Amino acid sequence: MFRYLTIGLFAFTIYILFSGSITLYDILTGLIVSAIASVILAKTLVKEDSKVIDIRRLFWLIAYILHYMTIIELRAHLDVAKRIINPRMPINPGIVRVPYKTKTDYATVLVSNSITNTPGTVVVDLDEDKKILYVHWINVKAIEPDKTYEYISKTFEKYAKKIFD
Amino acid sequence: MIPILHLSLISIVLTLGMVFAYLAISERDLLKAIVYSAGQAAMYVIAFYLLMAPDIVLAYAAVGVGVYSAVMIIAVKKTERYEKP
Amino acid sequence: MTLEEIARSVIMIIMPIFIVAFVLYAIRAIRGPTIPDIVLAIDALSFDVAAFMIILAIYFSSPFLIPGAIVLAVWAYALDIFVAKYYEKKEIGE
Amino acid sequence: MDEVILRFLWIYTWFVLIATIGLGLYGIAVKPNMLKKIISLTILGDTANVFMIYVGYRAVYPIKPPVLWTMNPSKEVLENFASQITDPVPPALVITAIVINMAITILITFLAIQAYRLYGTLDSRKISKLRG
Amino acid sequence: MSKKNLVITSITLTSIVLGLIISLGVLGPIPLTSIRPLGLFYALFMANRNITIEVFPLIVNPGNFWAASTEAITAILWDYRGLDTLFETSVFFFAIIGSIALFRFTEKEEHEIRKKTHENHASEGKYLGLSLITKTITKIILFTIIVVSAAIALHGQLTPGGGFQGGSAFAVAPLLAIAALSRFYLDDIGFKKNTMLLLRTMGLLIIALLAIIPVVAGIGSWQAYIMQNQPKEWAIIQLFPPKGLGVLLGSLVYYNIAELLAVGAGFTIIFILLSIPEEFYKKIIEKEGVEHG
Amino acid sequence: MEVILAIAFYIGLALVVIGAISDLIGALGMLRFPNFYVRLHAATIGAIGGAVYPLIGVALMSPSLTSLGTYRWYLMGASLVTALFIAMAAPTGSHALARAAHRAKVVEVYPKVVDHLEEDGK
Amino acid sequence: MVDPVHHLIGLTPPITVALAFALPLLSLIVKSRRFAEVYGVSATAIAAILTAIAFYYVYLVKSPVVYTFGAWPPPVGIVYEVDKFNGLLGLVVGVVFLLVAVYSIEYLKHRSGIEWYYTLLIGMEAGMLGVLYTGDVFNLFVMLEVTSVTAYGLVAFYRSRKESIEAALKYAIVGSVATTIYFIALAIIYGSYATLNMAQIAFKTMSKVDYFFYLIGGDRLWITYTPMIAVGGAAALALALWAFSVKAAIFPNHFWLPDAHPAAPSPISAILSGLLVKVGVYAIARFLYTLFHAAQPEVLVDSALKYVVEATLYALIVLGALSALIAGILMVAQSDIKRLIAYSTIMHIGYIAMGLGLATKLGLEAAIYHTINHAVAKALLFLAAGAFIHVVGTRNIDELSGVGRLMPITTLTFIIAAFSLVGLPPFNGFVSKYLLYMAFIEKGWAPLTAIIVISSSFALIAYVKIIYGVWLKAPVKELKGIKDPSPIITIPLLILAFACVFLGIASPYILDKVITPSVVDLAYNPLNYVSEALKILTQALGG
Repeated sequence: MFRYLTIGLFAFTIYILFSGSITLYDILTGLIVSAIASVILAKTLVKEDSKVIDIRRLFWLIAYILHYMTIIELRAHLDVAKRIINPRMPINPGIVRVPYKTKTDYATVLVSNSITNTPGTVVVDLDEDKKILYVHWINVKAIEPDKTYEYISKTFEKYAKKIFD
Repeated sequence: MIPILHLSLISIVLTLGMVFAYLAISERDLLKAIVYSAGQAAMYVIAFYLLMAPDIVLAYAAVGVGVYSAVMIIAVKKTERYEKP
Repeated sequence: MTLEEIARSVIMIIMPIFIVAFVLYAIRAIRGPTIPDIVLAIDALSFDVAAFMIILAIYFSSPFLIPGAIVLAVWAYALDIFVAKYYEKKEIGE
Repeated sequence: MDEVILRFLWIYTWFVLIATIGLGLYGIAVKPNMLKKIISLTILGDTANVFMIYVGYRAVYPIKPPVLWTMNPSKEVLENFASQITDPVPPALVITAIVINMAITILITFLAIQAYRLYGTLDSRKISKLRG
Repeated sequence: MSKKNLVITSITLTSIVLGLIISLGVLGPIPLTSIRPLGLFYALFMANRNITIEVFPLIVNPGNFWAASTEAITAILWDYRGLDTLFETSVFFFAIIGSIALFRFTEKEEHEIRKKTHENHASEGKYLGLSLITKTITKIILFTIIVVSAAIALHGQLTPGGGFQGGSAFAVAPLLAIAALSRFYLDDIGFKKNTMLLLRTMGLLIIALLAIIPVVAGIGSWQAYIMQNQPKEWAIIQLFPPKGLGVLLGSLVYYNIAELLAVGAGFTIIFILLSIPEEFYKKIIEKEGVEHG
Repeated sequence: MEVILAIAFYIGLALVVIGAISDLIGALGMLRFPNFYVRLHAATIGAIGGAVYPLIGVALMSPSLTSLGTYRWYLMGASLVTALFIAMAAPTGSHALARAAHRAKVVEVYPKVVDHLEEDGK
Repeated sequence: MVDPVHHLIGLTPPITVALAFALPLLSLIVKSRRFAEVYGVSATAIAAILTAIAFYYVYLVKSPVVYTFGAWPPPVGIVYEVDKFNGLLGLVVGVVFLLVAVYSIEYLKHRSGIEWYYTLLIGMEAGMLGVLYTGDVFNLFVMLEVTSVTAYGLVAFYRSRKESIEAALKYAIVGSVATTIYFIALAIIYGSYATLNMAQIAFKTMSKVDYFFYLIGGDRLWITYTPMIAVGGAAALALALWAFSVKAAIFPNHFWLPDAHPAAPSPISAILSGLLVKVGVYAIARFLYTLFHAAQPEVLVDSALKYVVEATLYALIVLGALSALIAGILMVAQSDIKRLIAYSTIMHIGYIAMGLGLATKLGLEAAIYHTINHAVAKALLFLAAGAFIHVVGTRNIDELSGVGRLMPITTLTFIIAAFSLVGLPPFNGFVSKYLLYMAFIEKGWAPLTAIIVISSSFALIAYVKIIYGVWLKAPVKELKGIKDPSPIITIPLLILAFACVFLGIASPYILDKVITPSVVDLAYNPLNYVSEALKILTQALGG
């Protein structure tokens, strides 16, 4: 039951954000639309009801977004930008294995999308059974699974476990 | 000054659209032709935007970039990919 | 100078940068050589056009120009998925 | 000087549009593959749409889409509005044309798929030979 | 080869001549700075009731030309030139019906194909589709785009957008679901072909009814016209409140909702038809070819 | 309150400028890099630096643009939703394309130091 | 207080299309074949009644009738403007569709997908009536697309037959190119005339001041005449007529027709040949004669436009003559009965184009009367040929040998239709061909009459070959159990045959009371057409 409410609330937020005004009309139509959307889709979006009520996860999500958008992204952008502007800077790309330890789908997706969103690393494929991400790395510093984990995905996984697992 | 900037932007975008259209028509690989025509549609979307028609942007972005390419890609998948000379 | 005028003059300055970037993306899309390259270029182009649309809406001080951005972005994403599907699977419906 | 550049750009854009229309016609007339004909058809239709919108454009500044930003406009607002907007009729016609072109393109694509099922080819020369 | 050259030359020549005529003769060598009076008329009178401005001095009662909208294009599409839009959606409708007629199959055949393939591919929320990342993100995007398209359509009379724009933005949902998940996902959330056909015809019937209902309401006095939105001095029936819930309403809202329903469902039908595997059709056509010769 | 809005405005403006520059760098990278897989990184710069950052910047700027009336909230909301959307869609699109290209072997992975994906036989 | 009949006229196409919308919904609920058939027949019957009312009203009460949609006066909104010309053609459309809907019940009884068939059929009728009734050039484009898209769907109805899919594909591509060209013409029209209303364009081509825009106010630039407008009008006229000539299948744009028309089911062939090409003819006539005043070029305000219009008229005569001759020659060589009839359509469209190109009163009378006669006779011919095909199961003329005596009613109606099309008295085709003859002599172009005689004699040869084979030759196939089909097929045939005879015998009366007034409304009374629209606008503005 909670999943319907949460998804409906999420839909309502997006609706109001996208309309950009709060008149009676927006609220009424928004309620109807979000009710329909949550009835259709909530059962495929959320599996466990208990997780969605946990407020702490939301705080972790906000903290993660702030940390990620300001520090991690900026550093990675600068690195790749240097490689683009400076022709002598070497690129030695390759596809490496990176293990992951998250359990739920959403956590895995958060980790891998964060990796892709960081310039310099792109997830090419993932193996759900062996729990390995195959990452195309613009500057391969190491090829051992432990070290790649250290370099690429450690921070993301720390947050992902707190948010979704 | 400002109308000139605006018009030159429009003409750049339309010229690029024409180049994409030429490539789409002359290309023998149909999948590539479809992708080029999606590029042409993207250019036209910018042109519609600069010509101050937001409604058209909404409708055309969906139809030109998306629906046409999707339907055509499915059609290529169901039929054959290379045009014979 | 009000905040709005500042915004408009800054956008006026950076507008050529965006345009040059578009032309470069378009050149990559025209040159190819493989289909994933073209799709990637069109994809990046569309996302940037979406951002550029919203920035220009400030410049023209006309908020009605923006809703096209998300539609363009979502369809560019759909184009990616479709080309990927074409390469991966035998039937589109699978 | 400004006037000359403006005039050049205006005429140049018309020529680009007409040339793209010509390209579309060429593709339909000459290319044998059915899907290629359909792609050319979409290019033709889209360029016709840009053509129509370009008819409604006016070179003034500031220029805005024909959407009012208030529900109870005063006289001043309306006069201001009248001096800034583009013509709303061509966009309305073009939306209609986009829907129609899309509907017909989809129907033609379905027909092409069905033709491939029956003939095993999309080449119009071969199709007219095999019709028998 | 000579035929090809002939075609190329003739098209080039036609283009050049046309370009000259149009750019120099018809639309003028310089860009316009004035606006055509018809467009200005639409833009000015859609939203105001009481004010005449100097460009239209002869109009006695501007309230007569009110469309209860602040967006000129939606006002033209569904009120000033509503008949065009009614038939434009019917073009799309007939294209879909033509496609269904072309790809038609009986219910027994449909049942067969569903039973045979559904068991192999989808079980307990696991769809074959693309990778895990794509599937998960696509589910979220699906949900976002449904809400966004509804917002676009429902604010059609206030901001750019409207029924068709919303519906075509919605169309990405079934398309992404088919591509990234599989067509069984659509089945599972209840987007079946016949349901969608039902929704499609319902939407169109609502549009047609909204068009015809003023005349029916005006039987006897005959003071109302087809597709009438707001009352005029010479056509006094009022069915649609012009303002309410804090925004402008008019009949445009209802048209937009119906059109959203119709267009979204129509696109879904097309993509469902296209996603059915090819072997299935081959079998049907072979059978039919034997029967009818 | 006004001070906060002004600060947000300038941060937003800075983000927009950063966006323009990253856009140019991304486009240059798209042109300069030798191979599809390497270009993916340039496209990431174009999508995140060139689209998501300026969109957030616009969202921060818009409350100060008082001449837009109530529609400035429309601007803000739409740009936020679009930013969120691109932040989700861009990496997924890149990933899907890369995976498909690798599986169908349309693009050779070149230059490469190591290719574990090929070694694992996918 | 508006006359309620106006509302009925305005309702005709919308209500027809609404009936088409409802059919798929109802057939999902009532899963019965009989229901779809009854529904299709009753929907076309409703449309036929409505068109009959419109015809009665414009001939006996008031013409033209202007119906304003959404109560918006002419240049602001879309109007239907029904005068005697399109009221007459509307009646023909309504009647032929009703007969075809009845005929289809029996003809398609072994086919699946009948509900889609009837949906498309009703939609096509709505589109055709819309093309005829509308008074707005852009609405004309939309309605043309409605008819086209339904026609493509119906041509491909036999989806497992190779030739019908190929024909539909070709037809669809050619047709959509034509409509796109028309759309470009519309862009030029809007760019130069700044309006889409037919009455206003008709006014602007003959007056230096635009009274419509004067009434609603506006920029002086658009009220007064400039030479630019004339060039725009000429370019738009040329493009639009090219597009319509594809729809009407005038040489050299006729190449899609011989494939598309035979490939459809026979009742659809009857509609395509009898009515759909006439829609193109109607649009050509409307553009040339009402919008650009080709019958009285002296009223045109610009002399450049006058030259273009006159050149267009000559081009119509030349192209019409060529299509008549070429189609006549090709007719003789056909062995497929339906293909032969399709070539005959091109020939008759050539006659009509020649009549339109004359721009005299007699020529126009001949063209319009021939339009109606050809619609009735060609529909009858296709339906009768369809009856042969339905019973015998082949389209080859040689294999049809000898069935004539076993199917007397069908053969009789076939002979009536054929003789009418060839132009033998006392049938209707004779009258209109004679009128065309007289029109040429009156204009002083007697040598051109040879074209009519020559092509008609080719047609006579072709038809006599069929009739001889069907009636007298020894059968090549086993003819057991072949007899006239059930009355569902023969009654429409008999009604159409009676119409052929009636239109021939009563021709003096019909010409006097029906055709001549419609010609006057079409070409010689432009002020009437315009002033009716202006009256509505003045009322609406409260002046």
